[in-house]
Amino acid sequence: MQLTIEKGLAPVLLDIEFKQDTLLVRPGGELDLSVADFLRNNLEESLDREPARNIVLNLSKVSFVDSSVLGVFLGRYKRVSKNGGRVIIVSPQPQVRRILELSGLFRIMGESDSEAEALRKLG
Amino acid sequence: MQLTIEKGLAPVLLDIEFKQDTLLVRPGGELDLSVADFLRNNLEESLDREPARNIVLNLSKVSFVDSSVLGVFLGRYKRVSKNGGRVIIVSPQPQVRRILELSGLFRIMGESDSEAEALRKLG
Amino acid sequence: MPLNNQMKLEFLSIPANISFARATVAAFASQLEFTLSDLEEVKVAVSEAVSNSIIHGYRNAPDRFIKIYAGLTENTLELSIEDDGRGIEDIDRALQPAFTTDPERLGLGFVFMQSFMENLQVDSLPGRGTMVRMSRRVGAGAVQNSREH
Amino acid sequence: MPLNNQMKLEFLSIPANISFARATVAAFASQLEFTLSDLEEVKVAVSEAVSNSIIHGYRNAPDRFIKIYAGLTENTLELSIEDDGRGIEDIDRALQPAFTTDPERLGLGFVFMQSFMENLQVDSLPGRGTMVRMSRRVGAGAVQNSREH
Ligand SMILES: Nc1ncnc2c1ncn2[C@@H]1O[C@H](COP(=O)(O)OP(=O)(O)O)[C@@H](O)[C@H]1O
Ligand SMILES: Nc1ncnc2c1ncn2[C@@H]1O[C@H](COP(=O)(O)OP(=O)(O)O)[C@@H](O)[C@H]1O
Repeated sequence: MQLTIEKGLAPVLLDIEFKQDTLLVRPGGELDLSVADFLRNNLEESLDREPARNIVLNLSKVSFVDSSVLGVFLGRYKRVSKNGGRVIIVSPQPQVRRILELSGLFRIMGESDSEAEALRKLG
Repeated sequence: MQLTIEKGLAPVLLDIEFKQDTLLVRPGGELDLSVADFLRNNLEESLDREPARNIVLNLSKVSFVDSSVLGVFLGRYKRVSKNGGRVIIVSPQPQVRRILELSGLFRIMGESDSEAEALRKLG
Repeated sequence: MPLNNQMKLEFLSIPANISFARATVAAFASQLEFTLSDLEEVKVAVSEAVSNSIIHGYRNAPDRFIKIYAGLTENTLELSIEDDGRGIEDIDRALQPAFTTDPERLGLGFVFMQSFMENLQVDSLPGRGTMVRMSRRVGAGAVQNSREH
Repeated sequence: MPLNNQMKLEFLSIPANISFARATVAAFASQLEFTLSDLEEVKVAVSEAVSNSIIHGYRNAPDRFIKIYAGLTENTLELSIEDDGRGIEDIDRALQPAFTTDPERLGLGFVFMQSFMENLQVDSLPGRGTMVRMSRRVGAGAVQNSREH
Protein backbone atom coordinates (compact mmCIF):
# COMPACT_ATOMS: atom_id res chain seq x y z
CA MET A 1 0.00 0.00 0.00
CA GLN A 2 1.48 3.33 -1.13
CA LEU A 3 0.16 6.58 0.28
CA THR A 4 1.28 10.13 -0.27
CA ILE A 5 0.19 13.40 1.16
CA GLU A 6 1.49 16.47 -0.55
CA LYS A 7 3.20 18.88 1.79
CA GLY A 8 4.54 21.51 -0.54
CA LEU A 9 7.95 20.48 -1.79
CA ALA A 10 8.35 17.74 0.82
CA PRO A 11 5.77 15.05 0.18
CA VAL A 12 5.33 12.54 2.96
CA LEU A 13 5.29 9.02 1.67
CA LEU A 14 4.00 6.05 3.52
CA ASP A 15 4.42 2.55 2.22
CA ILE A 16 2.98 -0.31 4.30
CA GLU A 17 3.50 -4.01 3.53
CA PHE A 18 2.41 -7.09 5.48
CA LYS A 19 4.88 -10.00 5.53
CA GLN A 20 5.55 -12.93 7.92
CA ASP A 21 3.10 -11.69 10.60
CA THR A 22 4.93 -8.34 10.53
CA LEU A 23 3.91 -4.89 9.31
CA LEU A 24 6.71 -3.33 7.28
CA VAL A 25 6.26 0.43 7.58
CA ARG A 26 8.26 2.77 5.35
CA PRO A 27 7.52 6.46 5.86
CA GLY A 28 9.51 9.20 4.14
CA GLY A 29 10.14 12.93 4.36
CA GLU A 30 9.80 15.25 7.35
CA LEU A 31 7.56 13.82 10.05
CA ASP A 32 6.01 16.29 12.47
CA LEU A 33 2.64 17.20 14.00
CA SER A 34 1.22 18.00 10.56
CA VAL A 35 1.42 14.33 9.55
CA ALA A 36 0.97 12.69 12.97
CA ASP A 37 -2.76 11.99 12.47
CA PHE A 38 -2.16 10.68 8.97
CA LEU A 39 0.49 8.27 10.27
CA ARG A 40 -1.51 7.22 13.32
CA ASN A 41 -4.69 6.55 11.33
CA ASN A 42 -2.97 4.54 8.63
CA LEU A 43 -1.01 2.44 11.10
CA GLU A 44 -4.10 1.76 13.17
CA GLU A 45 -6.10 0.74 10.09
CA SER A 46 -3.36 -1.60 8.96
CA LEU A 47 -3.13 -3.16 12.41
CA ASP A 48 -6.93 -3.58 12.43
CA ARG A 49 -6.87 -5.25 9.02
CA GLU A 50 -3.81 -7.49 9.17
CA PRO A 51 -3.05 -10.08 11.82
CA ALA A 52 0.25 -8.34 12.47
CA ARG A 53 2.22 -9.31 15.55
CA ASN A 54 5.27 -7.09 15.01
CA ILE A 55 6.20 -3.83 13.33
CA VAL A 56 9.36 -3.05 11.39
CA LEU A 57 9.79 0.69 11.07
CA ASN A 58 12.12 1.50 8.18
CA LEU A 59 13.20 5.11 8.75
CA SER A 60 15.88 5.29 6.05
CA LYS A 61 13.87 7.87 4.06
CA VAL A 62 12.84 9.98 7.04
CA SER A 63 14.82 13.21 7.29
CA PHE A 64 13.13 14.69 10.37
CA VAL A 65 11.13 13.55 13.39
CA ASP A 66 9.99 15.40 16.48
CA SER A 67 8.22 14.31 19.64
CA SER A 68 4.73 14.42 18.05
CA VAL A 69 5.71 11.58 15.75
CA LEU A 70 7.65 9.66 18.39
CA GLY A 71 4.34 9.62 20.27
CA VAL A 72 2.71 7.92 17.28
CA PHE A 73 5.48 5.32 17.19
CA LEU A 74 5.23 4.71 20.95
CA GLY A 75 1.46 4.31 20.74
CA ARG A 76 1.81 1.56 18.11
CA TYR A 77 4.55 -0.05 20.18
CA LYS A 78 2.13 -0.24 23.10
CA ARG A 79 -0.53 -1.82 20.94
CA VAL A 80 1.63 -4.64 19.55
CA SER A 81 3.54 -5.29 22.77
CA LYS A 82 0.22 -5.99 24.54
CA ASN A 83 0.05 -9.12 22.40
CA GLY A 84 3.71 -9.97 22.90
CA GLY A 85 4.79 -8.35 19.63
CA ARG A 86 7.88 -6.19 19.04
CA VAL A 87 8.89 -3.07 17.12
CA ILE A 88 12.24 -2.90 15.33
CA ILE A 89 13.64 0.28 13.82
CA VAL A 90 15.66 0.03 10.60
CA SER A 91 18.32 2.46 9.30
CA PRO A 92 17.45 5.78 10.90
CA GLN A 93 19.44 8.74 9.53
CA PRO A 94 21.93 10.18 12.06
CA GLN A 95 19.81 13.16 13.16
CA VAL A 96 16.74 10.93 13.57
CA ARG A 97 18.83 8.36 15.43
CA ARG A 98 19.88 10.98 17.96
CA ILE A 99 16.26 11.85 18.73
CA LEU A 100 15.36 8.19 19.14
CA GLU A 101 18.25 7.73 21.56
CA LEU A 102 17.40 10.81 23.56
CA SER A 103 13.75 9.85 23.84
CA GLY A 104 14.53 6.40 25.20
CA LEU A 105 12.63 4.76 22.34
CA PHE A 106 15.73 2.78 21.41
CA ARG A 107 15.72 1.21 24.84
CA ILE A 108 12.32 -0.36 24.29
CA MET A 109 12.47 -0.96 20.54
CA GLY A 110 15.19 -2.91 18.75
CA GLU A 111 17.35 -1.68 15.90
CA SER A 112 18.50 -3.42 12.72
CA ASP A 113 20.55 -2.44 9.70
CA SER A 114 18.08 -3.83 7.18
CA GLU A 115 14.50 -5.06 6.92
CA ALA A 116 15.80 -8.56 6.18
CA GLU A 117 17.83 -8.62 9.37
CA ALA A 118 14.86 -7.29 11.34
CA LEU A 119 12.61 -10.02 9.93
CA ARG A 120 15.23 -12.67 10.83
CA LYS A 121 15.35 -11.35 14.39
CA LEU A 122 11.59 -11.49 14.67
CA GLY A 123 11.06 -14.80 12.81
CA MET B 1 42.40 31.22 -9.45
CA GLN B 2 39.83 29.75 -7.05
CA LEU B 3 37.92 32.01 -4.70
CA THR B 4 35.16 31.24 -2.24
CA ILE B 5 33.10 33.36 0.04
CA GLU B 6 31.06 31.56 2.60
CA LYS B 7 27.43 32.51 2.55
CA GLY B 8 25.89 30.16 5.04
CA LEU B 9 24.99 26.91 3.40
CA ALA B 10 25.34 28.32 -0.11
CA PRO B 11 29.00 29.20 -0.72
CA VAL B 12 29.68 31.33 -3.76
CA LEU B 13 32.56 30.00 -5.77
CA LEU B 14 34.47 31.92 -8.35
CA ASP B 15 37.03 30.30 -10.59
CA ILE B 16 38.86 32.49 -13.10
CA GLU B 17 41.26 31.19 -15.76
CA PHE B 18 43.07 33.03 -18.56
CA LYS B 19 43.39 31.17 -21.88
CA GLN B 20 43.79 32.24 -25.54
CA ASP B 21 43.34 35.96 -24.80
CA THR B 22 40.06 35.08 -23.06
CA LEU B 23 39.02 35.18 -19.40
CA LEU B 24 37.14 32.00 -18.47
CA VAL B 25 34.90 32.93 -15.57
CA ARG B 26 33.10 30.18 -13.61
CA PRO B 27 30.97 31.46 -10.74
CA GLY B 28 28.72 29.18 -8.71
CA GLY B 29 25.81 29.30 -6.27
CA GLU B 30 23.22 32.04 -5.81
CA LEU B 31 24.35 35.37 -7.22
CA ASP B 32 22.65 38.46 -5.83
CA LEU B 33 23.49 41.90 -4.38
CA SER B 34 25.37 40.29 -1.49
CA VAL B 35 28.06 39.02 -3.89
CA ALA B 36 27.90 41.71 -6.57
CA ASP B 37 30.89 43.66 -5.21
CA PHE B 38 32.91 40.49 -4.78
CA LEU B 39 32.24 39.51 -8.40
CA ARG B 40 32.81 43.01 -9.79
CA ASN B 41 36.11 43.49 -7.94
CA ASN B 42 37.52 40.11 -8.89
CA LEU B 43 36.56 40.48 -12.54
CA GLU B 44 38.01 43.99 -12.68
CA GLU B 45 41.28 42.83 -11.10
CA SER B 46 41.58 39.95 -13.54
CA LEU B 47 40.92 42.26 -16.49
CA ASP B 48 43.55 44.69 -15.14
CA ARG B 49 46.10 41.90 -14.77
CA GLU B 50 45.57 39.80 -17.88
CA PRO B 51 45.60 41.05 -21.48
CA ALA B 52 42.11 39.57 -21.92
CA ARG B 53 40.18 40.52 -25.02
CA ASN B 54 37.09 38.37 -24.44
CA ILE B 55 35.14 36.85 -21.55
CA VAL B 56 33.53 33.43 -21.41
CA LEU B 57 30.98 33.31 -18.61
CA ASN B 58 30.28 29.71 -17.65
CA LEU B 59 27.02 29.82 -15.67
CA SER B 60 26.43 26.07 -15.40
CA LYS B 61 26.90 26.15 -11.61
CA VAL B 62 24.86 29.29 -10.99
CA SER B 63 21.42 28.53 -9.54
CA PHE B 64 20.17 32.10 -9.16
CA VAL B 65 20.83 35.57 -10.60
CA ASP B 66 18.97 38.83 -10.19
CA SER B 67 19.40 42.26 -11.76
CA SER B 68 22.19 43.31 -9.37
CA VAL B 69 24.43 40.64 -10.86
CA LEU B 70 23.30 41.18 -14.43
CA GLY B 71 24.56 44.73 -13.89
CA VAL B 72 27.99 43.36 -13.02
CA PHE B 73 27.99 41.22 -16.19
CA LEU B 74 26.86 44.14 -18.35
CA GLY B 75 29.56 46.39 -16.88
CA ARG B 76 32.25 43.88 -17.82
CA TYR B 77 30.70 43.51 -21.28
CA LYS B 78 31.03 47.26 -21.75
CA ARG B 79 34.67 47.17 -20.73
CA VAL B 80 35.77 44.43 -23.16
CA SER B 81 33.55 45.56 -26.04
CA LYS B 82 35.28 48.97 -25.98
CA ASN B 83 38.38 47.13 -27.23
CA GLY B 84 36.41 45.04 -29.72
CA GLY B 85 36.13 42.03 -27.36
CA ARG B 86 33.08 39.84 -26.83
CA VAL B 87 31.31 38.07 -23.98
CA ILE B 88 29.89 34.57 -24.47
CA ILE B 89 27.64 32.87 -21.95
CA VAL B 90 27.95 29.11 -21.48
CA SER B 91 25.31 26.67 -20.18
CA PRO B 92 22.98 28.79 -18.06
CA GLN B 93 20.43 26.78 -16.04
CA PRO B 94 16.83 27.24 -17.29
CA GLN B 95 15.75 29.74 -14.62
CA VAL B 96 18.94 31.80 -15.16
CA ARG B 97 18.49 31.59 -18.91
CA ARG B 98 15.01 33.10 -18.63
CA ILE B 99 16.36 36.10 -16.74
CA LEU B 100 19.11 36.60 -19.31
CA GLU B 101 16.54 36.54 -22.10
CA LEU B 102 14.19 38.90 -20.36
CA SER B 103 16.97 41.37 -19.61
CA GLY B 104 18.09 41.54 -23.22
CA LEU B 105 21.61 40.45 -22.24
CA PHE B 106 21.38 37.53 -24.65
CA ARG B 107 20.89 39.95 -27.52
CA ILE B 108 24.26 41.57 -26.92
CA MET B 109 26.20 38.57 -25.61
CA GLY B 110 26.54 35.27 -27.45
CA GLU B 111 25.67 31.85 -26.09
CA SER B 112 27.48 28.52 -26.38
CA ASP B 113 26.90 25.03 -25.09
CA SER B 114 30.45 24.56 -23.84
CA GLU B 115 33.58 26.53 -23.06
CA ALA B 116 35.37 24.77 -25.92
CA GLU B 117 32.73 25.87 -28.41
CA ALA B 118 32.84 29.40 -27.04
CA LEU B 119 36.62 29.51 -27.45
CA ARG B 120 36.30 28.22 -31.03
CA LYS B 121 33.80 30.99 -31.82
CA LEU B 122 36.14 33.59 -30.37
CA GLY B 123 39.41 32.20 -31.75
CA MET C 1 -10.79 35.21 -1.71
CA PRO C 2 -10.38 33.98 1.85
CA LEU C 3 -6.84 33.61 3.12
CA ASN C 4 -5.83 30.11 4.16
CA ASN C 5 -2.45 31.09 5.53
CA GLN C 6 -0.55 34.22 6.44
CA MET C 7 2.92 35.17 7.56
CA LYS C 8 4.88 38.30 8.29
CA LEU C 9 8.66 38.52 8.16
CA GLU C 10 10.76 41.43 9.35
CA PHE C 11 14.55 41.58 9.04
CA LEU C 12 17.53 43.92 9.03
CA SER C 13 18.39 45.75 5.81
CA ILE C 14 21.62 43.88 5.07
CA PRO C 15 22.48 42.10 1.81
CA ALA C 16 22.95 38.75 3.62
CA ASN C 17 19.20 38.76 4.27
CA ILE C 18 18.19 38.93 0.60
CA SER C 19 18.73 35.22 0.05
CA PHE C 20 17.12 34.51 3.42
CA ALA C 21 14.05 36.52 2.41
CA ARG C 22 13.58 34.84 -0.93
CA ALA C 23 14.13 31.35 0.51
CA THR C 24 11.57 32.07 3.23
CA VAL C 25 8.93 33.33 0.81
CA ALA C 26 9.55 30.34 -1.48
CA ALA C 27 9.22 27.92 1.45
CA PHE C 28 5.93 29.54 2.41
CA ALA C 29 4.64 29.65 -1.17
CA SER C 30 5.50 25.97 -1.62
CA GLN C 31 2.39 25.17 0.44
CA LEU C 32 0.52 25.83 -2.83
CA GLU C 33 1.11 23.67 -5.90
CA PHE C 34 3.64 25.95 -7.52
CA THR C 35 6.23 24.34 -9.78
CA LEU C 36 9.91 24.74 -8.97
CA SER C 37 10.17 27.08 -11.92
CA ASP C 38 7.29 29.21 -10.55
CA LEU C 39 9.11 29.40 -7.21
CA GLU C 40 12.33 30.47 -8.93
CA GLU C 41 10.45 33.35 -10.49
CA VAL C 42 8.85 34.35 -7.19
CA LYS C 43 12.36 34.33 -5.71
CA VAL C 44 13.61 36.76 -8.35
CA ALA C 45 10.73 39.15 -7.64
CA VAL C 46 11.41 39.04 -3.88
CA SER C 47 15.12 39.49 -4.44
CA GLU C 48 14.53 42.60 -6.57
CA ALA C 49 12.10 44.21 -4.15
CA VAL C 50 14.28 43.57 -1.10
CA SER C 51 17.41 44.74 -2.93
CA ASN C 52 15.59 47.94 -3.85
CA SER C 53 14.67 48.59 -0.22
CA ILE C 54 18.30 48.10 0.81
CA ILE C 55 19.90 50.12 -1.98
CA HIS C 56 17.36 52.79 -2.82
CA GLY C 57 15.10 52.88 0.23
CA TYR C 58 17.80 52.78 2.90
CA ARG C 59 20.89 53.71 0.83
CA ASN C 60 22.69 50.73 2.31
CA ALA C 61 22.10 51.69 5.96
CA PRO C 62 22.41 48.29 7.68
CA ASP C 63 20.27 49.06 10.75
CA ARG C 64 16.83 49.51 9.23
CA PHE C 65 14.06 46.96 8.84
CA ILE C 66 12.29 45.48 5.84
CA LYS C 67 8.90 43.82 6.20
CA ILE C 68 7.41 41.14 4.06
CA TYR C 69 3.81 40.07 4.31
CA ALA C 70 2.63 36.92 2.52
CA GLY C 71 -0.85 35.44 2.28
CA LEU C 72 -2.11 32.32 0.57
CA THR C 73 -5.60 31.92 -0.84
CA GLU C 74 -6.74 28.66 -2.42
CA ASN C 75 -4.53 29.27 -5.46
CA THR C 76 -2.72 32.60 -5.07
CA LEU C 77 0.32 33.94 -3.27
CA GLU C 78 -0.12 37.56 -2.20
CA LEU C 79 3.01 39.46 -1.28
CA SER C 80 3.98 42.85 -0.01
CA ILE C 81 7.50 44.13 0.61
CA GLU C 82 7.79 47.28 2.66
CA ASP C 83 10.44 49.70 3.84
CA ASP C 84 10.23 53.04 5.64
CA GLY C 85 13.07 54.54 3.70
CA ARG C 86 13.45 57.45 1.26
CA GLY C 87 10.49 56.63 -0.93
CA ILE C 88 10.03 57.23 -4.66
CA GLU C 89 9.46 60.70 -6.16
CA ASP C 90 7.88 59.63 -9.43
CA ILE C 91 6.45 56.12 -9.36
CA ASP C 92 5.43 56.04 -13.03
CA ARG C 93 8.93 56.90 -14.09
CA ALA C 94 10.44 54.39 -11.65
CA LEU C 95 8.33 51.65 -13.22
CA GLN C 96 9.64 52.34 -16.73
CA PRO C 97 11.97 49.65 -18.06
CA ALA C 98 15.63 50.67 -17.83
CA PHE C 99 14.87 53.65 -15.60
CA THR C 100 17.23 53.86 -12.66
CA THR C 101 18.52 56.56 -10.35
CA ASP C 102 21.76 54.58 -9.86
CA PRO C 103 24.10 54.57 -12.89
CA GLU C 104 25.61 51.27 -11.69
CA ARG C 105 22.23 49.54 -12.02
CA LEU C 106 20.07 48.39 -14.92
CA GLY C 107 16.60 49.62 -14.04
CA LEU C 108 15.24 46.09 -14.46
CA GLY C 109 14.02 45.40 -10.93
CA PHE C 110 10.43 46.44 -11.54
CA VAL C 111 10.54 44.84 -15.01
CA PHE C 112 11.34 41.48 -13.41
CA MET C 113 8.69 41.92 -10.72
CA GLN C 114 6.12 42.78 -13.38
CA SER C 115 7.11 39.89 -15.60
CA PHE C 116 7.18 37.21 -12.93
CA MET C 117 4.25 38.34 -10.78
CA GLU C 118 0.76 39.70 -11.34
CA ASN C 119 -0.95 42.91 -10.18
CA LEU C 120 2.19 44.81 -9.26
CA GLN C 121 1.27 47.86 -7.21
CA VAL C 122 3.71 50.38 -5.82
CA ASP C 123 2.80 52.80 -3.04
CA SER C 124 5.39 55.27 -1.90
CA LEU C 125 5.75 58.59 -0.15
CA PRO C 126 9.04 60.49 -0.41
CA GLY C 127 10.71 60.48 2.99
CA ARG C 128 8.24 57.91 4.33
CA GLY C 129 8.84 54.65 2.55
CA THR C 130 7.74 52.26 -0.14
CA MET C 131 5.39 49.31 -0.28
CA VAL C 132 5.42 46.97 -3.25
CA ARG C 133 2.48 44.58 -3.61
CA MET C 134 2.20 41.73 -6.05
CA SER C 135 0.60 38.34 -6.39
CA ARG C 136 1.07 35.10 -8.25
CA ARG C 137 -1.53 32.51 -9.16
CA VAL C 138 -0.77 28.82 -9.36
CA GLY C 139 -0.63 27.83 -13.02
CA ALA C 140 -0.33 31.44 -14.14
CA GLY C 141 2.45 30.40 -16.48
CA ALA C 142 5.92 31.78 -16.86
CA VAL C 143 7.06 35.12 -18.21
CA GLN C 144 4.01 36.95 -19.51
CA ASN C 145 5.65 39.53 -21.66
CA SER C 146 9.25 39.18 -22.64
CA ARG C 147 10.47 42.75 -22.81
CA GLU C 148 13.77 43.79 -24.21
CA HIS C 149 15.41 47.15 -24.01
CA MET D 1 27.15 40.63 22.79
CA PRO D 2 26.11 42.93 19.94
CA LEU D 3 23.57 41.54 17.48
CA ASN D 4 24.74 41.31 13.88
CA ASN D 5 21.43 40.28 12.48
CA GLN D 6 17.81 40.07 13.55
CA MET D 7 14.54 38.78 12.21
CA LYS D 8 10.97 38.39 13.36
CA LEU D 9 8.53 35.89 11.92
CA GLU D 10 4.81 35.73 12.62
CA PHE D 11 2.49 33.07 11.21
CA LEU D 12 -0.89 31.39 11.67
CA SER D 13 -1.18 28.60 14.24
CA ILE D 14 -1.65 25.76 11.77
CA PRO D 15 0.40 22.55 11.60
CA ALA D 16 1.48 23.25 8.00
CA ASN D 17 3.52 26.18 9.36
CA ILE D 18 5.66 24.07 11.68
CA SER D 19 7.96 22.91 8.90
CA PHE D 20 7.93 26.42 7.45
CA ALA D 21 9.00 27.85 10.81
CA ARG D 22 11.87 25.43 11.37
CA ALA D 23 13.12 25.80 7.79
CA THR D 24 13.06 29.59 8.15
CA VAL D 25 14.96 29.60 11.44
CA ALA D 26 17.50 27.15 10.01
CA ALA D 27 17.99 29.31 6.90
CA PHE D 28 18.57 32.34 9.12
CA ALA D 29 20.89 30.47 11.50
CA SER D 30 22.92 29.18 8.57
CA GLN D 31 24.48 32.65 8.33
CA LEU D 32 26.65 31.48 11.23
CA GLU D 33 29.03 28.55 10.82
CA PHE D 34 26.70 25.92 12.22
CA THR D 35 27.13 22.38 10.94
CA LEU D 36 24.22 20.66 9.22
CA SER D 37 23.82 18.53 12.30
CA ASP D 38 23.64 21.65 14.54
CA LEU D 39 20.92 23.02 12.27
CA GLU D 40 18.98 19.76 12.48
CA GLU D 41 18.98 20.10 16.26
CA VAL D 42 17.87 23.72 16.12
CA LYS D 43 15.05 22.58 13.83
CA VAL D 44 13.86 20.04 16.40
CA ALA D 45 13.80 22.69 19.13
CA VAL D 46 11.79 25.07 16.93
CA SER D 47 9.44 22.30 15.89
CA GLU D 48 8.74 21.40 19.54
CA ALA D 49 8.15 24.97 20.66
CA VAL D 50 5.86 25.81 17.75
CA SER D 51 3.94 22.52 18.14
CA ASN D 52 3.42 23.36 21.80
CA SER D 53 1.98 26.75 20.94
CA ILE D 54 -0.42 25.14 18.48
CA ILE D 55 -1.49 22.20 20.65
CA HIS D 56 -1.27 23.50 24.19
CA GLY D 57 -1.27 27.28 23.78
CA TYR D 58 -4.05 27.54 21.22
CA ARG D 59 -5.68 24.08 21.57
CA ASN D 60 -5.52 23.72 17.79
CA ALA D 61 -7.39 26.95 17.03
CA PRO D 62 -6.13 27.70 13.49
CA ASP D 63 -6.67 31.48 13.52
CA ARG D 64 -4.14 32.60 16.13
CA PHE D 65 -0.59 33.82 15.60
CA ILE D 66 2.79 32.54 16.72
CA LYS D 67 5.82 34.82 16.78
CA ILE D 68 9.44 33.86 16.45
CA TYR D 69 12.25 36.26 17.10
CA ALA D 70 15.81 35.34 16.11
CA GLY D 71 19.04 37.24 16.65
CA LEU D 72 22.61 36.44 15.66
CA THR D 73 25.65 37.57 17.58
CA GLU D 74 29.18 36.78 16.38
CA ASN D 75 28.73 33.12 17.35
CA THR D 76 25.28 32.60 18.86
CA LEU D 77 21.73 32.15 17.67
CA GLU D 78 19.19 33.61 20.09
CA LEU D 79 15.62 32.50 19.70
CA SER D 80 12.26 33.20 21.22
CA ILE D 81 8.96 31.53 20.34
CA GLU D 82 5.84 33.23 21.60
CA ASP D 83 2.10 32.67 21.69
CA ASP D 84 -0.72 34.53 23.44
CA GLY D 85 -2.60 31.37 24.27
CA ARG D 86 -3.63 29.59 27.47
CA GLY D 87 -0.30 29.80 29.23
CA ILE D 88 1.25 27.33 31.68
CA GLU D 89 0.01 26.90 35.27
CA ASP D 90 3.14 25.35 36.75
CA ILE D 91 6.26 25.95 34.68
CA ASP D 92 8.57 23.83 36.86
CA ARG D 93 6.31 20.84 36.48
CA ALA D 94 5.90 21.46 32.73
CA LEU D 95 9.68 21.33 32.36
CA GLN D 96 9.96 17.90 33.98
CA PRO D 97 10.85 15.12 31.55
CA ALA D 98 7.79 13.05 30.60
CA PHE D 99 5.35 15.53 32.14
CA THR D 100 2.45 16.24 29.81
CA THR D 101 -1.13 17.45 30.16
CA ASP D 102 -2.07 15.53 27.00
CA PRO D 103 -2.18 11.74 27.39
CA GLU D 104 -1.51 11.32 23.65
CA ARG D 105 1.85 13.05 24.00
CA LEU D 106 5.22 12.14 25.49
CA GLY D 107 6.21 15.16 27.54
CA LEU D 108 9.50 15.35 25.67
CA GLY D 109 9.16 18.73 23.99
CA PHE D 110 11.00 20.69 26.66
CA VAL D 111 13.50 17.83 27.06
CA PHE D 112 14.47 18.17 23.40
CA MET D 113 14.63 21.96 23.61
CA GLN D 114 16.85 21.70 26.67
CA SER D 115 19.08 19.08 25.12
CA PHE D 116 19.59 20.76 21.79
CA MET D 117 19.74 24.38 22.90
CA GLU D 118 21.29 26.38 25.75
CA ASN D 119 19.76 28.69 28.35
CA LEU D 120 16.17 27.56 27.97
CA GLN D 121 13.88 30.04 29.69
CA VAL D 122 10.12 29.78 29.85
CA ASP D 123 7.90 32.74 30.74
CA SER D 124 4.19 32.18 30.93
CA LEU D 125 1.03 33.62 32.43
CA PRO D 126 -2.13 31.51 32.53
CA GLY D 127 -4.64 33.00 30.11
CA ARG D 128 -2.05 35.34 28.64
CA GLY D 129 0.47 33.25 26.78
CA THR D 130 3.88 31.67 26.75
CA MET D 131 7.33 32.77 25.63
CA VAL D 132 10.13 30.26 25.28
CA ARG D 133 13.65 31.62 24.94
CA MET D 134 16.73 29.65 24.08
CA SER D 135 20.09 30.07 22.37
CA ARG D 136 22.71 28.00 20.62
CA ARG D 137 26.42 28.74 20.27
CA VAL D 138 28.42 27.69 17.21
CA GLY D 139 30.58 24.74 18.19
CA ALA D 140 28.56 24.08 21.34
CA GLY D 141 28.51 20.39 20.42
CA ALA D 142 25.61 18.04 20.14
CA VAL D 143 23.39 16.66 22.85
CA GLN D 144 24.72 17.88 26.17
CA ASN D 145 22.97 15.51 28.48
CA SER D 146 21.34 12.41 27.14
CA ARG D 147 18.36 11.92 29.43
CA GLU D 148 16.25 8.86 29.53
CA HIS D 149 12.98 8.35 31.24
N1 LIG E 1 12.23 50.68 -2.18
C1 LIG E 1 12.58 51.77 -2.89
N2 LIG E 1 12.85 52.94 -2.27
C2 LIG E 1 13.21 54.04 -2.97
N3 LIG E 1 13.32 54.06 -4.33
C3 LIG E 1 13.08 52.93 -5.00
C4 LIG E 1 12.70 51.73 -4.33
N4 LIG E 1 12.50 50.78 -5.28
C5 LIG E 1 12.76 51.36 -6.46
N5 LIG E 1 13.10 52.66 -6.32
C6 LIG E 1 13.41 53.62 -7.40
O1 LIG E 1 12.92 53.09 -8.64
C7 LIG E 1 13.99 52.98 -9.58
C8 LIG E 1 13.77 51.80 -10.49
O2 LIG E 1 13.85 50.58 -9.76
P1 LIG E 1 14.24 49.23 -10.49
O3 LIG E 1 13.36 49.04 -11.68
O4 LIG E 1 14.22 48.15 -9.48
O5 LIG E 1 15.71 49.45 -11.04
P2 LIG E 1 17.14 49.57 -10.28
O6 LIG E 1 17.02 48.98 -8.93
O7 LIG E 1 18.05 48.82 -11.17
O8 LIG E 1 17.46 51.03 -10.22
C9 LIG E 1 15.25 52.90 -8.73
O9 LIG E 1 16.40 53.31 -9.46
C10 LIG E 1 14.90 53.83 -7.57
O10 LIG E 1 15.11 55.18 -7.91
N1 LIG F 1 3.01 27.09 24.56
C1 LIG F 1 2.40 26.42 25.58
N2 LIG F 1 1.20 26.84 26.05
C2 LIG F 1 0.56 26.21 27.07
N3 LIG F 1 1.08 25.11 27.68
C3 LIG F 1 2.27 24.63 27.26
C4 LIG F 1 2.98 25.25 26.21
N4 LIG F 1 4.14 24.57 26.02
C5 LIG F 1 4.14 23.57 26.92
N5 LIG F 1 3.02 23.59 27.69
C6 LIG F 1 2.68 22.67 28.80
O1 LIG F 1 3.87 22.00 29.18
C7 LIG F 1 3.68 20.59 29.10
C8 LIG F 1 4.99 19.91 28.74
O2 LIG F 1 5.41 20.29 27.45
P1 LIG F 1 6.36 19.35 26.60
O3 LIG F 1 7.56 18.99 27.40
O4 LIG F 1 6.63 20.01 25.29
O5 LIG F 1 5.53 18.01 26.38
P2 LIG F 1 4.26 17.67 25.48
O6 LIG F 1 4.11 18.72 24.40
O7 LIG F 1 4.56 16.33 24.91
O8 LIG F 1 3.08 17.65 26.40
C9 LIG F 1 2.59 20.40 28.07
O9 LIG F 1 1.92 19.17 28.22
C10 LIG F 1 1.67 21.60 28.37
O10 LIG F 1 0.84 21.36 29.46
